[in-house]
Amino acid sequence: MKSSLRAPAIALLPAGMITFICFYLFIAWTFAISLTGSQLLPSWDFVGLAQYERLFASARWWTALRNMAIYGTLFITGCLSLGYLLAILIDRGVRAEGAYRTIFMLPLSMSFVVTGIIWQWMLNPGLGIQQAVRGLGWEDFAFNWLVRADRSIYTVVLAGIWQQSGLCMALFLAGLRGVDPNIWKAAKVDGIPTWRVYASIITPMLRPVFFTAAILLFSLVVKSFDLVVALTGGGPGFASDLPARFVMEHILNRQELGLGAAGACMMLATIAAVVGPYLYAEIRQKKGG
Amino acid sequence: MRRFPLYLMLSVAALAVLFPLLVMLSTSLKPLAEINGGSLFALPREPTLDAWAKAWGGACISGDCRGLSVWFGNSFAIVLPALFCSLALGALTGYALSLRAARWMDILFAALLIGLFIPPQVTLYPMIVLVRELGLFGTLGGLVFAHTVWGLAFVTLLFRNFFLSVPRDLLKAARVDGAGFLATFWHVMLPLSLPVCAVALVLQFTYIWNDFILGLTFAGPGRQPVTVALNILAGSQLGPQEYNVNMAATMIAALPTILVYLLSGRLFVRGIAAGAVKG
Amino acid sequence: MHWLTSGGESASLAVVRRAFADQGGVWRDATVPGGSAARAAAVNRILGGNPPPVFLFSLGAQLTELSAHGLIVPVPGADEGWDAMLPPLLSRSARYQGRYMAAPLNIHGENWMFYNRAVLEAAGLPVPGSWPEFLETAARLKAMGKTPIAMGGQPWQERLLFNAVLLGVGGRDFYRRLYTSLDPAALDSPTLLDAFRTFASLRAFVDEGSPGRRWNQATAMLMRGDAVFQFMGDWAKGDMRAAGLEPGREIGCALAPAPDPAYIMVVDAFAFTAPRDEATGEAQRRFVSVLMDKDVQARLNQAKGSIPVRTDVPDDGFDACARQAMALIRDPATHLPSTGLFGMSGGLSGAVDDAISHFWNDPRLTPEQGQELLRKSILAFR
Amino acid sequence: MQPVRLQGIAKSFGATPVLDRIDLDIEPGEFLVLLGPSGCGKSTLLNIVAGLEQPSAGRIHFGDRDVTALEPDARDIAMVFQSYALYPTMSVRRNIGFALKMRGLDAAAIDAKVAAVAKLLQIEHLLDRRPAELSGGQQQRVAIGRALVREPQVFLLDEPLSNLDAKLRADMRVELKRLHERARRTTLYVTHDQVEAMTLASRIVVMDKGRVQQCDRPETVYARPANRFVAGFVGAPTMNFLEGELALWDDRPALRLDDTILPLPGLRGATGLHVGQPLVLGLRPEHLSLAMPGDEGTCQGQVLMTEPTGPDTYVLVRLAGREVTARVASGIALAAGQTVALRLDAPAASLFDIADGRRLN
Repeated sequence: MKSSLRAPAIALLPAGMITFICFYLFIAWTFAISLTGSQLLPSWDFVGLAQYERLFASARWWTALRNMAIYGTLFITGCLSLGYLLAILIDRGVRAEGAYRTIFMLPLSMSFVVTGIIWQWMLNPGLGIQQAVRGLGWEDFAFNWLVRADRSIYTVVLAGIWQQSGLCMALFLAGLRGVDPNIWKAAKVDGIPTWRVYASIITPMLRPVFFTAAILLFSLVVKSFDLVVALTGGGPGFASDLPARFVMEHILNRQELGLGAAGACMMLATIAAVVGPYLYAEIRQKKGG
Repeated sequence: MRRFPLYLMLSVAALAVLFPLLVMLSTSLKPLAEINGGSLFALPREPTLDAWAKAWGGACISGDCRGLSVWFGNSFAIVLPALFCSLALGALTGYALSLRAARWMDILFAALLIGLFIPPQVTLYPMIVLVRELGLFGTLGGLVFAHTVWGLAFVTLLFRNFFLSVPRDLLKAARVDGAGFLATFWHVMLPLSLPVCAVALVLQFTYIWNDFILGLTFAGPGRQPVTVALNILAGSQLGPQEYNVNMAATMIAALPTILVYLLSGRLFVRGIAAGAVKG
Repeated sequence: MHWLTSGGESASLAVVRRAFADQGGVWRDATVPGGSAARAAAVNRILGGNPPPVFLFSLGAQLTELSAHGLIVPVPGADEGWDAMLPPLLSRSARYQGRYMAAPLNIHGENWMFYNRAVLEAAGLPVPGSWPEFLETAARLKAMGKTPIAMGGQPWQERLLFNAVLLGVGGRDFYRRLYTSLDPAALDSPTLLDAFRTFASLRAFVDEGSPGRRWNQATAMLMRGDAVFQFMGDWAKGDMRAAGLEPGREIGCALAPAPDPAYIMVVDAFAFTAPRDEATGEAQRRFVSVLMDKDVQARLNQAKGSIPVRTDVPDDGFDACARQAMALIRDPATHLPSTGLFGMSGGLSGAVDDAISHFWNDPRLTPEQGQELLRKSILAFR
Repeated sequence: MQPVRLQGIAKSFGATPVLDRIDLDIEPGEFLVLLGPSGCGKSTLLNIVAGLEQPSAGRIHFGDRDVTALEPDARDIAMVFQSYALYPTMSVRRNIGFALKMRGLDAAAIDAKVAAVAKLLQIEHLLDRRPAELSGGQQQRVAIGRALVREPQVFLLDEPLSNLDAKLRADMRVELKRLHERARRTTLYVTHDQVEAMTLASRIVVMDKGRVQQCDRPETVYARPANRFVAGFVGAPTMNFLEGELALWDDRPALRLDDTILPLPGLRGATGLHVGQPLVLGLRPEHLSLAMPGDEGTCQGQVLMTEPTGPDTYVLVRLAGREVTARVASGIALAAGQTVALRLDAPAASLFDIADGRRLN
């Protein structure tokens, strides 16, 4: 090794070891475990793909997957559109811009657990919004999604958007601020209406930001655990279950290490399918530039 | 007046964001009777700080009736060393990777970056095994180690992207001036990266403070962070739920990150932009 | 290490703690609320190489697996004397390869039906003796604006209710066929469908705040008189007493309506890990002897609402409900294992909970679909 | 003060060759300028001399020391960068003193040296400022100060004036020259600006495509470019090139352009040239002038456009179907379309091979 490389190589040793062991070796370990009949503790009796068969035979896993699809779609579109809208509004040059920005990003500083507790309280049918609105005289008002099996996942979406829109806003705002002011001047000279500039010029320019934001949100979706636990507890029943919770529950509480590991591997595969191409493009681009 | 709709929309949005927080605050100031009898929207008729006092110093968590204050201290004891370790390692790694002195560095970076997307569920269990093998299970060291590992990808990304934006000439100048790898890092790059350090500090503080899973799993008894305590408090109540105490406790647990955020709002924005948007 | 956090629970533990301290033991405990979370935390600590010397667990497959991996040691000081002392179902399931792997703390019954006596009397209704009667009573109560069933919306609570219904519709032999032998014929039987029908009709008698509610909140509803019945384990009595109500008086207790009397048992037990040093080993031994002491057994179970694991403890000082249970379990035929951990693997138990909870919470599902759900869940484990 | 010798320096990035066996001898105290278009490899060569990059082949000697494998700081060099590369977080004082600190000098010695350099460059009043608080010219001075303070054997400057505006650039140029004349350090200077090269260099190395095209004194490079590339690269407006055949007219040399014959009285010949040989004639604009009445060997052209620059006026003329630029004194009124007679200063003309562009005379 060249002498100029020795010091960086030594400096990278810890990170390299962590990367190798704690990321890849661990993934390999989890994958290996998913091929065994492990229950409470790891054991190495290989059973082939039996755990995956069980996983896909489980109604609960499918519910979790379906919920992830619903949650993912709505949460990502919601955050993106709301975040973009807020960013545009702020970028129009309002007074007290700092105050608005601070407010919109405030929920970001809170944990998912806190968010979950707040919204659980708000949505509690006996004491929350529903009761309060009824108290205002609108007796038939119903907002009991938290306790309805077919609606509870949407409460998770709601709380998620509440918390993460600020992130998107910040990303988009940074993107908007990076737009060359001459574009605005040119558009003004050409007499293009403002909304048109956003729709036809700015938005396409911000495509990388949309992309980055979507990927970030996506990784949040797949990892989502705390929020569901604190908000709905996966309930009613397991109506609002998500894969992350499914995995945690089976590994830690149900002595189904193998099954949980299989679920974890499926989560990883989902992420890889979406994030992999993105990272690949990202890295190639960085190499070029 | 033309801008009225603009302000209207912004204000509605701001209100929607703040509403749950205000409700939480108002609930935490109400006596229990008022909560069960009154409306969510109603402001406290007889505001009292009793719930706050109880949450802070009197609530029983795990048979310990000293309230959240104890756990609050635990959280700081965890956050400070974990912050230091994760920032130190991340900054050094980010710096070394930003040199791009060899092809394997880019490969390592890509490999590390993927860590950003690995769900903790996949690696939690083997992590327990590793920490046990290191003899750190249930110790502060084990928890700090876990946080360092979990935060490594993100902090490194933040620093590497920043260091990449530093003109290469600066590195050359330092080399010509006789500064080696570490001296360049210490005298030139690290002082330069103070804004990024602040960003990483804020984000990692938020992240580590808000962590639940690692604290639950790796912290030894009596060393668990405030988030775990909050969950215990909200999860175990004799008789009727003391919503006001829960809300006060929730606010207490969230307060440090909110304060850090408010004090560093601008950095927070910049950090998110720096971490995610390519210059 | 334990999860005994609610009023009655911690009071019962205090009994053991005091007795232990009297004998010179040093007591340090770590609490994790919620049985499954605490069990998980204990397992994590064992895996993490920092095992608690003594920890509370539930008898069942999980404990057996820990034992099989040699992670817990046989109970220090347990001997053949225990075989005679303990009910046969317990002594069977507390042993692994012939040796006791855990020291049972108490026996809880899961199929209790608690009712607010004042409300029921005010409504002029008798305590129902069968499920059809119950449905009728509940409908009357609902018409009067009461919540008939105080229901905590967590899967295990929903399972408790379901098993009570199952026992009431099918009887104890059917219960055994279903859960112990996993008999496919039982799973296909119209009896099971009946149970699901009854179970489904109970959905109407629960208030909508139920999902996510914890059992002690539900018990509070019962005590306040907002709700009239609660199907819960006998640990609820601890909270009642803590609230100043005497079980059997203000709050009536009856076994859930069933054709033949049976007691669905769940047993908390202390397990032990290999002692780090001599002093710890000594403390473990002392702990066991304290735990199994007749007097301690009596007092701790009185506080917790459960009944002693020793059949030779006199029923003086126990409340009416407990006395009823102690009398009942003299007949071993009444002993049924709970489906929560006891008698089945964690995976199966969880799958059963999942199926029941899924059915309960999604009113769109028909009883037929419910039966199919449970059938598939159980057959996957055969 | 040491000579620097480069022997067979080659460098390639992957499969792309950047430098192709460069041999150079830099005399002690010399001001050698590396001139070339971007991408010609001049900065890479400088980096290799600095030790910031390793050559793929070849050796570098400072005096009789082989420094090829040495780190930059062990070579006893100093470098000034185009971007100045001042450490943004350090004060000017610490910037200048940093290299000394790295060498382990004590604080007092550093202070003394920094003060001396600051005095020399007249930046004493800036010592406690940060780079961001300085103007471009001030930053430039600090960068030079940072190099000077080390009293290196070899100075390396990488386009140091490119980021300055035109006026400052001219001032700094003078200052650099003065500094060099005072200290007489061996200096290697990279630029793409030929004015800098011409004014500063004791010798110019013109590079293109990783090769040295010519290495000579500025006057020579300008007057007798070694090949067509150098001829075209050095000098603005660029040299006029006329492709034709060598011919004889009136027994004197001439160039045949299709049907036109350009008389070149006094053309310096060389052996090996023969009549009828196709070649390229190079003439700088100043060697084309308006003919005086009675001049011999003139030719007729048509004015296309005039470009007054102040002291001179450049005239674009169509000559035998080709466009050439001539420099005439200002004040002569010429209009587009007007026919003019041009005189060619044949003795100053260069001849290049039509195929490989090498100089023929």
